[in-house]
Amino acid sequence: MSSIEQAFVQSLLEDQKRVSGRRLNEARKLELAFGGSYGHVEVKMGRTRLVAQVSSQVAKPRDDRPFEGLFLITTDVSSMASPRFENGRQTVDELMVTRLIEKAIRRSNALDLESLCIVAGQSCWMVRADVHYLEYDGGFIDASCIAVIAALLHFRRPDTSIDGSRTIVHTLDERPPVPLSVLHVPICVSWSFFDNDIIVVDADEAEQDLRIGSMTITINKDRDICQFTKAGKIPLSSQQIIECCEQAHGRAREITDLIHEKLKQDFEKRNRGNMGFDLAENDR
Amino acid sequence: MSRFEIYSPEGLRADGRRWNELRHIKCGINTHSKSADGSAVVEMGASKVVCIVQGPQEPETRSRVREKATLSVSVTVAPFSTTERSKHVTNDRRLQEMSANLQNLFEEAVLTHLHPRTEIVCSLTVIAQDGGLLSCCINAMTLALIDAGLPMYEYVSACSVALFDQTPLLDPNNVEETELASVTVGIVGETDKISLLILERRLGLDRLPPALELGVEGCKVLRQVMDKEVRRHGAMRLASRAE
Amino acid sequence: MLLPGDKIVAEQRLGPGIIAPPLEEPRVVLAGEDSWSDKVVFINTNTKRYTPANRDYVVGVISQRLADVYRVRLQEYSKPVRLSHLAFQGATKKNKPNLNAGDVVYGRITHCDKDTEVEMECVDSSSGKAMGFGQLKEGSIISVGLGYARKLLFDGHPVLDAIGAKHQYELAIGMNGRIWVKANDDKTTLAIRNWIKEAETKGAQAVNLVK
Amino acid sequence: MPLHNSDGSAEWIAGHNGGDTRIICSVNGPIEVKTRDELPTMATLELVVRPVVGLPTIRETLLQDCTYGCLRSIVLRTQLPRSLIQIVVQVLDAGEPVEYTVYELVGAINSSVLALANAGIPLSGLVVAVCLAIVEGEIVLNPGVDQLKKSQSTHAVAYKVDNGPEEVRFRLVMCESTGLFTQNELLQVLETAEDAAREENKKMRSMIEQQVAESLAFA
Amino acid sequence: MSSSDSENESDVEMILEKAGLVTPGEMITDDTIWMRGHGTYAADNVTYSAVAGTIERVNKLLSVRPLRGRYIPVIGDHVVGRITEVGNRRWKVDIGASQDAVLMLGSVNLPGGILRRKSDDDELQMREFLKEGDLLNAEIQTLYADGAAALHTRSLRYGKLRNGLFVQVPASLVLRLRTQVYRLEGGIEMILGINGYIWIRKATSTNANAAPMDVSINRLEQESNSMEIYKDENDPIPPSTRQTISRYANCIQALVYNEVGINEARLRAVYEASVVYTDAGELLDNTVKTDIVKQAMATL
Amino acid sequence: MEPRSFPPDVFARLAPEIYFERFLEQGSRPTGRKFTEFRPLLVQQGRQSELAPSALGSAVVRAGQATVICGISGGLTDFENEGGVYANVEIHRGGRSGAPTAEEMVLTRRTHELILAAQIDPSNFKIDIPDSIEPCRKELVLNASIRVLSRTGPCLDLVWAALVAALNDTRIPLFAEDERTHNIIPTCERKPLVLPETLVSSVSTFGLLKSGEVLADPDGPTEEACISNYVNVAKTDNGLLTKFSLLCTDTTDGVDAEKIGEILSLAGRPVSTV
Repeated sequence: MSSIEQAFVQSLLEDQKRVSGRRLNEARKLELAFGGSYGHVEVKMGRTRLVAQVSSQVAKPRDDRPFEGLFLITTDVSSMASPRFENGRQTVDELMVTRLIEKAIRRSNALDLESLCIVAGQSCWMVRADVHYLEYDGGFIDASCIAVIAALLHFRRPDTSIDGSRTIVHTLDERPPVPLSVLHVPICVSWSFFDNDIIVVDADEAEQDLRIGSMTITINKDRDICQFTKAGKIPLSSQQIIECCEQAHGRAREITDLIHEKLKQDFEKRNRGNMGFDLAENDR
Repeated sequence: MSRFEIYSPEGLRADGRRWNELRHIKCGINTHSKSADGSAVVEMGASKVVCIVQGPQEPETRSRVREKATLSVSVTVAPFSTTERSKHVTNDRRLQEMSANLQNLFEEAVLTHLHPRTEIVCSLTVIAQDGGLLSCCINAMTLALIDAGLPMYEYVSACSVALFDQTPLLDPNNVEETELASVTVGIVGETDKISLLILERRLGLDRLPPALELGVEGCKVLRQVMDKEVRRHGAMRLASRAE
Repeated sequence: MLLPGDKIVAEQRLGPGIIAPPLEEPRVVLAGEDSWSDKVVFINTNTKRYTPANRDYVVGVISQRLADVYRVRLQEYSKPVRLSHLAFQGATKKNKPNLNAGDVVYGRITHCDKDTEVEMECVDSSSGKAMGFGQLKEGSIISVGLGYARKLLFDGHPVLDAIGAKHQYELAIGMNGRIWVKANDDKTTLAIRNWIKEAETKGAQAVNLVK
Repeated sequence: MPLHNSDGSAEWIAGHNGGDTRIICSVNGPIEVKTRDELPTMATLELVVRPVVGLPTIRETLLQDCTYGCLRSIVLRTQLPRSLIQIVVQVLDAGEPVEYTVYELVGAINSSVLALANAGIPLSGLVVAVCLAIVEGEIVLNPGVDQLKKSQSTHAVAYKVDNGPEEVRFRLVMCESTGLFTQNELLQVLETAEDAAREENKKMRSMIEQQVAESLAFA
Repeated sequence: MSSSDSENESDVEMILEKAGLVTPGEMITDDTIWMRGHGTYAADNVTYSAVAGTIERVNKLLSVRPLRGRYIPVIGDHVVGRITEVGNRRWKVDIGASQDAVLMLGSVNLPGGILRRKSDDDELQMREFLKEGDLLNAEIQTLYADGAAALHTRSLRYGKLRNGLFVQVPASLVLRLRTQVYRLEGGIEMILGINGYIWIRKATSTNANAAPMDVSINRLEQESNSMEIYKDENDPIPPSTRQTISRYANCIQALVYNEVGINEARLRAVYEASVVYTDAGELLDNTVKTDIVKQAMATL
Repeated sequence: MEPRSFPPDVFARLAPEIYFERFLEQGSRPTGRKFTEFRPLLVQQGRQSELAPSALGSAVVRAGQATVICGISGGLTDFENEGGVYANVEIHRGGRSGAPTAEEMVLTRRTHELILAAQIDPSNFKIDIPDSIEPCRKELVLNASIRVLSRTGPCLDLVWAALVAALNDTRIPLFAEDERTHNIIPTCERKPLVLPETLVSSVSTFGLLKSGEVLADPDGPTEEACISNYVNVAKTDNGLLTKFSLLCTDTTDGVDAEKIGEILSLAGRPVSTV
């Protein structure tokens, strides 16, 4: 990034403007689209674009936790998102994305692991969420969190039944698939700090290269903060921190509603499909 | 451990402290004078962290030569640091994240522009873990950097606060930290403004403000304790030099 | 429209996009519009990754300052190009230009062949005058397709004239798809930036975007 | 041009009943290469295939190997010495059971050829791949998922296409046939495959032409 | 709260007041006549201390010297250093400062007299003169903008060191004196680098950089043009001299252990006090260290 | 500058193409074989030579300078229909162990696909305990560890030949239930694997020159340096094909049906068990 580009972005920020035309505390518009198979979602925030795919398979539970299923999230960024990412190694920023998603979703028990147990100690469901990054324009933490939680809500696993000591996994046609029990919907919102005490929400690639520090708040609709990460750079008063949490809560409510609405639309489309006969198309 | 035992109605915690009492703090400065430019050991209750600072020195790899001093932090945890001997070293991703957070926090406090093209290597070793690990690391690093004579704007002090329903509990030990959600607060200098805030478990938004206030107060007290320790150590050295 | 692998029969000189391997007829190697002139035939494309060619005007960012040469990066992640300290107007052994990593320069590719490092200069070596080359201060840089940049540089574009009518601004167009823009204040620079970028996809009616 | 950050990109969708295969491919290049991968006389070609579920395994390594073989026949690597061409093939929807890889292979080849053309990498021609299966003795082009499951054998066949707009020349480049089939069944498959490749080539040609026209919209 | 008993609290404060100890972030002064030196920073023209150390006011310059810290190079300092890297036409020398010092090929005495022109093959044979790991003593010629030092050895007092033992002490404990090279009894010579790097060696007149008192000029002239000054072999050293060298080394460690500044007088006094312990090894015991330093300080 | 001359093996490394052309002009190959001649394939099964006594089955295969050894060991899995043969190919690189190379992974995957194509009867891997009440859910897993001891060229054919020989040599134990601990233990009776006749008897590799010439069983550094077009054919005893993988990147006039027919007729190679 050239020094004049840095100066350009910084001077725009200093009089409350951004290259993308957004206000300082305005996040990018979220576009969400569910794919063909269950648990497939594509998230677009401005130029940032990624796909999350949730899948499940039967596996053996951990010895020290026989009553819980397994839940795995992989967030490897390939050089498709941008040549700055190497296919093999993980840079520090990618590590922070992985760690924050881990804390936001896995550590905050968004997915109830006990509901994944089939036969305690013998067999359980292993749910894995794979995030594939197609385009990088900053904001990977926020977009990944939304993508994984939306994919978990959209996913349906095959139903199982026990007969004697055998567990039968029914195919999707034999028995209607079972949704996962998602206990709450954590949403990440990231702030970026710049020189002269400038704070910006949802930075894009140029802003993320120029920023000196960042802060990420994960909160769900019922005002529970799932994780809070602010390490250094601009000090904030308690008042400012609470304000940011309120702002994050607003954004979380807005995104959670959008996800549920899109889920409803997708659910209707799916059911109208396999109802076997054409509903009277009442085009209101 | 039923919740009753953690905080009794009379306001007493499991280890007998009140809600706003820090654990006993023991700071050792210049503990490894031979092997490091600056060294410090901080014990907060049963949590103990040793910090060794080398630098400012010639950077190891060419890539770290910049207009400002490069701060490289690494945290290692001794396998005997927790009660149950951890078979595998705690996943290094959590430690890498902690090192990144420490580096961000101290880049703000250390006058790195005074030593261009050098590197400051801080290696923290966790000897014992009994809650408040990150705050113990921060305090140890502050003392070690001061001992190394590195120019800093201010002390960086940190402490953690757990939340038992509405009442915040200052400087939780391991038991309180596993049962309750706890937040780590880091302050640079004597302001009320928070530089570092790390929360890793679910906590209601409305229960955060009291925790922040108590955290800020705790940090201020800790700053005094550290300052007194630095002065006491300084006085002792000057006294021996003066003879 | 021609695609890679297509045959082409031409007496003219073969420009970019067409290769004549020994003992074989000329082949098209890029997907684009074949454009014929009396002297040369070439395939016109608007791709993004720039490979240096001789006497191209380029806007580059200095990535490294060595003892006697700068390393200039024409595009992110591309191989850097050599720019000698003396390749500036009036530069002598004693008073050299004082540029650092991150500064932007406008210059011309002087020496470029497949097997050695590409060289560029910020002075017209024949006349010794700067001809607009040298360091570009302030302003901002946008990335556009190479075909679009070529058109802006050689044939101009209605959107440039439209902007010129309303605002006073400076422009440096690089064949490597980098365009440097500078107006009196940042707000206008930002607006001009967006108009030029929009014009690449909007075609003719981009002009009425300009306010 | 679905991806903005890459120098060239393409999305390939094969709609066949029972779910479609969606593959997106990005090409970055020619960019700076790390000294240890640098080749003195030609460009280093780095190809990665990433599955939609889980981390790349040896299943994807075989896909990479076959796709790399096809691309080696068209990419003029000597035109860009000491540089790197980085191709990432990301499967968005496999559209086939996990034990079959035929659609992902065909998709990987077609999407990377489109992406290379889009990126302006010099090519000596195009490669067109088609997917066939023998179901109950008959040859089926673009078999559906249940046809795949019932098939005796599956075939992924790729042809190099060059020699320009009129008399286009098709040369067999790759054939990966698995299952149980007789010799003349194989020969018949190759025949059908060539006609299918002609159709597919027309489709790919129009896709590229339309994309180039869009990119030259400023003219 | 940390329970440091209260009665020694007051005398701690008393020492602090006298010594003027400040800690980071502490306000020193807010009138702007003072110029700010090392260890201080300013925020809207109030001067704060950036390190824990003692305030020093030298006419208009106000600075804070940290209790411990790396050596800060000053022009003219006589330092001992170790070669860390051989670059093009220069050596990198570790002198215990925050950055390695630079020793240019041009500022080094080469065999064949002081005035010889530097030729290309000198550049090729740099490792013949000084290579990684070699110890040398030199003088700080200039300081670069970022604080790194440039050394020179263009005098017969400086050059490659041999026939002795290297001891490293914190730079703050080495007092700044008129000369840094002493001849001590028992045929021993010591170079006390200001940067805390000390070289104790057998005193012989043939040392190119011996103390100048007893060496005639023409001998120096003839001496310096042979490769003599860069040879790597030690001269034979009798066991008794080795014993004395290690005794001196232990005396230095004793002073360091008691945090006592090192100068010629104190060193001689501690050496005399240590003679009562027949074996130099006994000096390693901490109580012995404190004892001999106490006795030595009593005699001064 | 008078012309320099090199001993043949140095010349072969310096300019493999020219060295190779000299042989082709005389219609022979550096290894002395004719164009369509395979290296003789010697197979030695573990049973006679006590090659690997503790393995359930083992075999050594030699062709020219190349040697491949395969050992089969058993294991149990408690998931349904996961029993079967799983192969892993390693190429001996002078003792340097490290992450598997791309060639090893491709060989492993191709071998795995050949095993699936062979459709070995899954009942081999079911475990029936003589007098137990409910059917045993565990299944038998055969891990085939294939190690290419010396590699002189493409070696999928040798790897497959070694695996087939080892499978023929395998004797799997019958199982019984231990009353006290109730787990399944192998008894000492053994029974051979029931292998289908569709089990492929041979994989043959062909090289295709730019000029279109077909070379059977390419081997040796020179041929590997010059040949970039390969065809692998897996043919069963009764003439059916289970695998046909072709890669022709630079042939002047392409590969037509007639050329493929010629290759298919050549496929299938005699195996002489020692």
